Amino acid sequence: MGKVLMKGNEVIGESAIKAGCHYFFGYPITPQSELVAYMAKRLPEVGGLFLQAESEVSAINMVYGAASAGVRVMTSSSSPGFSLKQEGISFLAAANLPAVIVNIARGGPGLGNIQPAQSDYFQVTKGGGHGDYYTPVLAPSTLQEIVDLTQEAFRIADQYRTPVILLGDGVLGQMMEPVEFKETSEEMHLFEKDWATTGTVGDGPPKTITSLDLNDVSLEERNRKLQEKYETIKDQEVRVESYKMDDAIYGIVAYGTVARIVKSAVDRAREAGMKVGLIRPISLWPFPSSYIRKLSEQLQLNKLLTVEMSAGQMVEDVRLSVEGIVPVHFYGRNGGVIPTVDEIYQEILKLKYGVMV
Amino acid sequence: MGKVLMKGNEVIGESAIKAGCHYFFGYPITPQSELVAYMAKRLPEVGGLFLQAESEVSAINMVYGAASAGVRVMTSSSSPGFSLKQEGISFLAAANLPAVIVNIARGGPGLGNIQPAQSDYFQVTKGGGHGDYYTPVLAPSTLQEIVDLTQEAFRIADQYRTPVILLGDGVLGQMMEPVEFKETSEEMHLFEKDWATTGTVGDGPPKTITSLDLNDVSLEERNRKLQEKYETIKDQEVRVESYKMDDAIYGIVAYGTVARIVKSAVDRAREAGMKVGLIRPISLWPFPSSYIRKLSEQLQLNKLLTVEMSAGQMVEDVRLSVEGIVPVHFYGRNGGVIPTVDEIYQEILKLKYGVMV
Amino acid sequence: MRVVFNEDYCKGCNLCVAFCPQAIIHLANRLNQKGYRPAEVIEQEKCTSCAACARMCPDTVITVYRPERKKEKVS
Amino acid sequence: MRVVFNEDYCKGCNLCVAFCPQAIIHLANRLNQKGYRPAEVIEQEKCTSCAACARMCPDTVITVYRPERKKEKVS
Amino acid sequence: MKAVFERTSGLIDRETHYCPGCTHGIIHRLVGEVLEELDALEQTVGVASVGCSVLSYHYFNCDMTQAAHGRAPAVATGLKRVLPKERLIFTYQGDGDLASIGMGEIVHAAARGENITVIFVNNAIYGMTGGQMAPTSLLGQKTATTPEGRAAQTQGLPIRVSEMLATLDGASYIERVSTHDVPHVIKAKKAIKKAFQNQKDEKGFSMVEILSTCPTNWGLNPEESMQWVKDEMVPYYPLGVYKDHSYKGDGV
Amino acid sequence: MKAVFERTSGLIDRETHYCPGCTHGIIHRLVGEVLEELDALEQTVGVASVGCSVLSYHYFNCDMTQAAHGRAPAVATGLKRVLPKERLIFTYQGDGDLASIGMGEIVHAAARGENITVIFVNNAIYGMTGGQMAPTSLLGQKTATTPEGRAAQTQGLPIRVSEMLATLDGASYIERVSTHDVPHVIKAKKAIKKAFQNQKDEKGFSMVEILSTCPTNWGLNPEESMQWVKDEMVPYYPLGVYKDHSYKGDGV
Amino acid sequence: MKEEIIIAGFGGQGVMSMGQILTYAGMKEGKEVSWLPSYGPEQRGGTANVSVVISDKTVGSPIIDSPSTVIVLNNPSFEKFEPLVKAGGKLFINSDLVTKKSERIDIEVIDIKATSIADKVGNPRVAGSVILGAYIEKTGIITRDSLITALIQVLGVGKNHLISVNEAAFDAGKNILLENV
Amino acid sequence: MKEEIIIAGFGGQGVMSMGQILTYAGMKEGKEVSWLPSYGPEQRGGTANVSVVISDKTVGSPIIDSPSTVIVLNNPSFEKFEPLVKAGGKLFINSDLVTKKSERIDIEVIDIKATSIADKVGNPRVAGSVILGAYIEKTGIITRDSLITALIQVLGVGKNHLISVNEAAFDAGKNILLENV
Ligand SMILES: Cc1ncc(C[n+]2csc(CCOP(=O)(O)OP(=O)(O)O)c2C)c(N)n1
Ligand SMILES: Cc1ncc(C[n+]2csc(CCOP(=O)(O)OP(=O)(O)O)c2C)c(N)n1
Ligand code: SF4
Ligand code: SF4
Ligand code: SF4
Ligand code: SF4
Ligand code: SF4
Ligand code: SF4
Ligand SMILES: [Mg+2]
Ligand SMILES: [Mg+2]
Repeated sequence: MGKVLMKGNEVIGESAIKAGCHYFFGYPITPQSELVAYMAKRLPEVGGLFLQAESEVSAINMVYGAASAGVRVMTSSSSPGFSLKQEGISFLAAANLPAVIVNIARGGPGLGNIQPAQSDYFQVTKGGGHGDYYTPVLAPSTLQEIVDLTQEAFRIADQYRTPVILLGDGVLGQMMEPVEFKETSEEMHLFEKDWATTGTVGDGPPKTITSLDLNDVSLEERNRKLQEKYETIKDQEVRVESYKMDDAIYGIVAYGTVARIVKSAVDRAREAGMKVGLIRPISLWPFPSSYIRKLSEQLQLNKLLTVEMSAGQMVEDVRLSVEGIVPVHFYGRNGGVIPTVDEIYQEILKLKYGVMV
Repeated sequence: MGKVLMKGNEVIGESAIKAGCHYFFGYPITPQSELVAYMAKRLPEVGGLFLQAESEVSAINMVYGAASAGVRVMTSSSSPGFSLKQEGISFLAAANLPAVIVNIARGGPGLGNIQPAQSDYFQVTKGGGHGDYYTPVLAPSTLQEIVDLTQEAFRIADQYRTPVILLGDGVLGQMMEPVEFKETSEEMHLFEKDWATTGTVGDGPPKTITSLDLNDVSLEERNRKLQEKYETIKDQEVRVESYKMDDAIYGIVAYGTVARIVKSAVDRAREAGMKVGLIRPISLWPFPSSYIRKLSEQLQLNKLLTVEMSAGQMVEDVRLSVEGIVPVHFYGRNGGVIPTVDEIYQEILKLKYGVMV
Repeated sequence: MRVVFNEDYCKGCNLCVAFCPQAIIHLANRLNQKGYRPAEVIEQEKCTSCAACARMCPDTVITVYRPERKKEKVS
Repeated sequence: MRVVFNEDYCKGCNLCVAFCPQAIIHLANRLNQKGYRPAEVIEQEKCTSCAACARMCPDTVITVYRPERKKEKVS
Repeated sequence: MKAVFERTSGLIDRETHYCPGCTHGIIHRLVGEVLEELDALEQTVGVASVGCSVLSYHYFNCDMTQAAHGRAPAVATGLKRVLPKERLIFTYQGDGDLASIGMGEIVHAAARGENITVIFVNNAIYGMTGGQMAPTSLLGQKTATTPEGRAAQTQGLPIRVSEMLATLDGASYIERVSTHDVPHVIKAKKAIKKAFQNQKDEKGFSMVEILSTCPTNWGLNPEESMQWVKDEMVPYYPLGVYKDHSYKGDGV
Repeated sequence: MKAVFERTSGLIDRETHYCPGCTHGIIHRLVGEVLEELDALEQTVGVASVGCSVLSYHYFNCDMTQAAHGRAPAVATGLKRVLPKERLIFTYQGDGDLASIGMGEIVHAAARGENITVIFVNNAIYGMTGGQMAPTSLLGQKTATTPEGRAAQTQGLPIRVSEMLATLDGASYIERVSTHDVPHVIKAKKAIKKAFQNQKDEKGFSMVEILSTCPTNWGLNPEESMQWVKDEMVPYYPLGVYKDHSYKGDGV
Repeated sequence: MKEEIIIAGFGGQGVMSMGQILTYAGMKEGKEVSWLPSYGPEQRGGTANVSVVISDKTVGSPIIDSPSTVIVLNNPSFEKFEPLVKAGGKLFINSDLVTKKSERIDIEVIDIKATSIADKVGNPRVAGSVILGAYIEKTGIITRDSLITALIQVLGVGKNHLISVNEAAFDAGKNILLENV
Repeated sequence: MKEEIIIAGFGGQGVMSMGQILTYAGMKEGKEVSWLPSYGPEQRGGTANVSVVISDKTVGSPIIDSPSTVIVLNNPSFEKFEPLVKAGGKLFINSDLVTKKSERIDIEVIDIKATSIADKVGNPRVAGSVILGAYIEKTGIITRDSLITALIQVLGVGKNHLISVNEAAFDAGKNILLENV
């Protein structure tokens, strides 16, 4: 397959279809509407189904139903709409149902605006809904990476029976870049879904999918299993890219769109002779904590700088990773403002010349 | 006023009324239903209004409307219902509207059960909704403290124009204990609400309450102001109790119901000659980070143990506070199981005799 | 026996009692394992097998039988 | 002038043009500050002050006047 | 002796957690019997809602999924749209679940003509949470949240869900029945059967609203409760067929 | 010369962000005029919803609160229940906002007989987000999410909101009007006036559904759009009064 | 002085009110008290229990791990709570309803045919009060007067016709204990 | 080689498609490219701009701080983007629509009466293509062939009757530049 030029939102859609996801339930919201429109057009062509739900709440619960039936299914939204899905996501997690949920985040809080932002980090990584659960969160930084990570999102969802979040922002959703798709994935058939409620026809006693457990002891047992699963995911599914970190004295931590900008800033700083590199978490949960800690324990690493389009969210995970071994600085922009290469370059200079941020 | 014996949920209601809150919009859910029932009975008696909303989503938006009109107003729910309020809370925070929201948390995730839990910590302290916002969170541990903190919640809400969360659990909500109410508060009249949309009658040009700002630069400016406000709150509104920490070698961090149990365990350990104490965060956000850090920097403090009815949530804030200065251990129960005095005592022994948790 | 009660499921709600056209169902004076006074019929022969009781029982306690008619056997 | 256009608000949507019973409104050939061709009436005298245009204008561009009737002045 | 009335295989042989005399039990039985009679148990996936019937997955002898409060129609939609069309999907919902928090979901499922069967148990109260007002609570009815009785001025008027949904073109079959005596129980079963048959025939959205009791929260004994349904509920919620027409024709 | 038609003081003197020819502008004007004529601007608090009219707080010359998507009736309820009863509260909502995500809120506001005025702008599409299907989109209508046209089999049938809400006892006044030509615009204004007068008279929930255009997303010019309203929308959404009766009597 | 009491039985047996009466009575006497209910999934029927703490010092945990006293009104409650009574503690049993027997020798077991006794004083439903009467007689934790005041409070105006029969039940409970001694 | 281009104007002036054509053309030539739109709050009308990067190396940030080329089609866009052009960069102006003049001396300003020219070749709406023609002539960043291929792709089957007039516009743009030189 050759390269094609597509919008990020559309790339998500096509990748999902290629991953065997033929069902999509969604509700329009900027800046992810192109994904909904794409699915509306493409899914019938592949014999799948697109359904516009009456709300985000409904959409996530339709996903719950479809996931109960054992199919690969997706929904997507943007920040305020994502908040409305929190109850449903907690239910999916509790009921061990696989699904992929896209959040193309925008400026908040409240209605905010439709510019790109990364201020939903807490909401997606700490389990914005109630109860002890996590969802794996994948944060691509290029459209080509969307292709890979969308497929991975479905694999992780099925393998661990968990909802998985694909986190982007308005830039990634609406930009175009050449991408190359893989052949349709066959791997989905590896996951047998004998737990699905598809009717008992010829396969034994009735099955039940529920997250209710009125007994505290058995609910604790359920939670223990959930936590065990999360430990396995933490063990197996960490993804991180590191760029020019080998001899770095300063490390910048950034993900998604911001990581691209940081890369340019790192290049510029390298040209100016500064030993600086980029650590790009790709899985935001599980967070690459031990990776970052290991780097920080290396003698030459001196300072970390976290750059986000937020008031400072991922930086907490960075601090938790290094526990004071190296100082962690923060630079953030907000409300849809995208940090420029130059701003970040200035921040790198500050790291070097000791101006505290 | 003498002491009366009441259920925790009812104490919240009566305290709110005494704090001048005459409006309540809610939706029933166990284990907070007594609060809703109490308000339904009492508010008409004081000339106020109780309205049962059609859902939690509706309830929080009715609160948004009432808060827009400048009155003291409250809603309450429990975990799954609280998740549904996240969009609305983000809107309240973004629009700078004061309101008090009660979460009497229960076992999760999903439908879970109706036993007490503390697994909504992330959801309430990290801004479970979208965008960069925080809500002050107060976590009482006795019914008498509910009286004080409910009043404080309204004060903080009005003073900073922010939604405030009162976090409890099924034990606090449903237990009875003697409480003494203060006289009706007059302090609410200190807060002039000239921003309220009450009709312009005789007071100038139209006012607008909104959280929308399509321009990135001005939305960033809004966010900057919000963050500034949060800094002031962090500065002014930290609350923490410390119990037998003066000479403690081991510190246990716990809040709410669990803190009571820990107190008994601390007493038992003290009787056995162990130098152990309790640090009880009362404001979960702002978290008493510098307080805990200061204690940790004292030479004699050796280890911290966080005990929660969760798989480990507040423990992250404890770790962020001490940044590796002292090791932070964790003990948690889950799904509505309440840790016993004996269990915690055993954990204290482990701290002392070096068995790692 | 025309009506048979799965006594352990009975919650003593009295609905079968109220709806039996023959008024032959009563709550027994003992308690079942759940702590309820279970329904019972002493005068089974008065039962018409109308199944009103079974239809109104919320707990599927009741099975109703009808004696096979002689005629049928003959034919 | 019977009809006056607040030209800067006009978006050249053509609705006034379409609904004027006298067919005297046209879009001008210049662009206003927003980049639209604004509506205008040359033959003001043909206007009946019926206000159809104003009622159909989504952008409250139009004010309509009616010459005070002689009669009234006399009375 | 021939059994003229036996426990249906549509229900799992197990005690229920319902209060003594609660008609949820009767309605469970009717659904179980219908599924058995239609030989549909293996083809059926039920959706339990949040209310006293939340545990209904313990009772129905078919695959069951438990939905969040109010969202059963959305969950059912998800199931129906991805499973083979022979599968029968039903929701079992209380009035708080369906008519309060879940109003958006039920209206839209009906408008979409979603080919599912909805068993709507209207007992004019929130049973599970301890007797709060439902959108269907009657004027004057005392509940935990209307201690002085529901008043039109404050709480508005009870919603007649069947009448409302019947205005939607997408809805195919809507009937209101009751469980307060034997003839009505028999009628209720017929309606339930039709609502499932409709789904088999792909006629679209079918709902049976069933007037039901809540002795516990009404503060009445089971017999009095039956009488209350008859005397108070039926007059405000007239029984009958509100819609019986499929825009999809007789099967598609 | 005497001005026979002037800009109303009910609107702030400011350009709007609406597309050329969009009838949101006409409806704004009507609401502004009515509030001016009722001398109610100082007494009024409006609730802006999420849709193209989200910025309507820039235009109405009265206090305004901006609600989350679909929740305007709940926000209005909050305002109405705590403010002095002379205050007039209205919501201004699109069809996506009111009839899709906000269905629960509008049904319950109506059932409660909430004494507010709802201006419901039905343009059969989601304008703001770029032309997706609304619950009111017509069969066959092509939208961003129904590229082949809305099909009953998949997307179900358009919801006639006025007819549906009229079945609720709590609703006092419901009328559907249009803006596609001068006489209809005049009628629309009358209906809006009545809906506010009703609130003054404390008659309870009043809603005016106004058929409106979206030239941009319909892919038609403004004139063609007016024609489309007349030819396509009016037949499916018949104009008229659907409810005019207050259970609260003539004022309370 | 600290009493940690668990009362357990079927829902509807008055378990919660028994706990409330004790709690009120303790409060009236200036003691620190707490009351904590626990319900099963059933709305009616099913099991329920209540934990009451009466103490001279501030009540730490209202949750009781090892009760000093347990009162059981049905078999499932016996099974659940009998093992928890702390050594030296007391177990009160309504032996009309509980058929199980305790084999523990480190606790004091008090069997009372409370329902029969209650029936005799006029109402089988006041069996709980019979046990409460015995309980205060045994432990002396609160006075009969406080118990009566608390009873009146808990019954409320609506049910004050039930005061005297409960009073009689208290005394019957007290007496049966004295007889047994 | 790296070109960072911002094209800005009113919505509806074809800004987005102009960007797409360049992006496609770059891709066809094997370059690394990115395209990023930005809209104002209005659905129709209002301002819009697009950022296009064409480069030999992987595109880092698709967001452009200091463009090497800016193309402006209305006054507000001129005001916003003229100051951003990087020193030594180029500013293309449709001087039929933009009345402002640049006073910068560190950049190259190319004024083109694109609408008039487009009108002449047959359709005033292809003004954008006139400027694109001039742009590739000026920068040589992509060939005319690639531009045409891209144009065909972007127009799609529905609008391929517009190919020739756009082609003519490209050439007119190229020529006007040659003339001016
Ligand atoms: C999101 C959410 N809100 C509230 C609840 C609490 N809740 C559980 S059941 C119920 C109402 C049940 O009433 P109904 O649907 O009428 O069923 P019934 O018990 O009467 O059969 C409520 C409010 C919940 N579980 N989840
Ligand atoms: C919770 C949430 N979901 C989705 C959106 C995105 N959104 C904004 S406006 C809109 C639809 C607007 O359509 P309508 O109400 O018909 O108004 P119109 O623009 O047609 O006037 C949507 C879905 C949002 N802002 N918030
Ligand atoms: S079958 Fe009929 S007659 Fe026999 S016991 Fe039951 S109700 Fe009575
Ligand atoms: S109706 Fe059923 S549960 Fe009720 S008493 Fe009769 S047999 Fe028992
Ligand atoms: S007032 Fe009437 S006649 Fe005059 S311009 Fe307007 S529409 Fe035409
Ligand atoms: S209707 Fe109004 S906006 Fe449209 S062209 Fe006429 S004056 Fe201009
Ligand atoms: S609470 Fe009411 S509805 Fe629920 S089981 Fe009991 S009687 Fe039935
Ligand atoms: S998008 Fe449609 S509804 Fe929105 S302003 Fe434009 S024409 Fe009006
Ligand atoms: Mg109910
Ligand atoms: Mg619309």
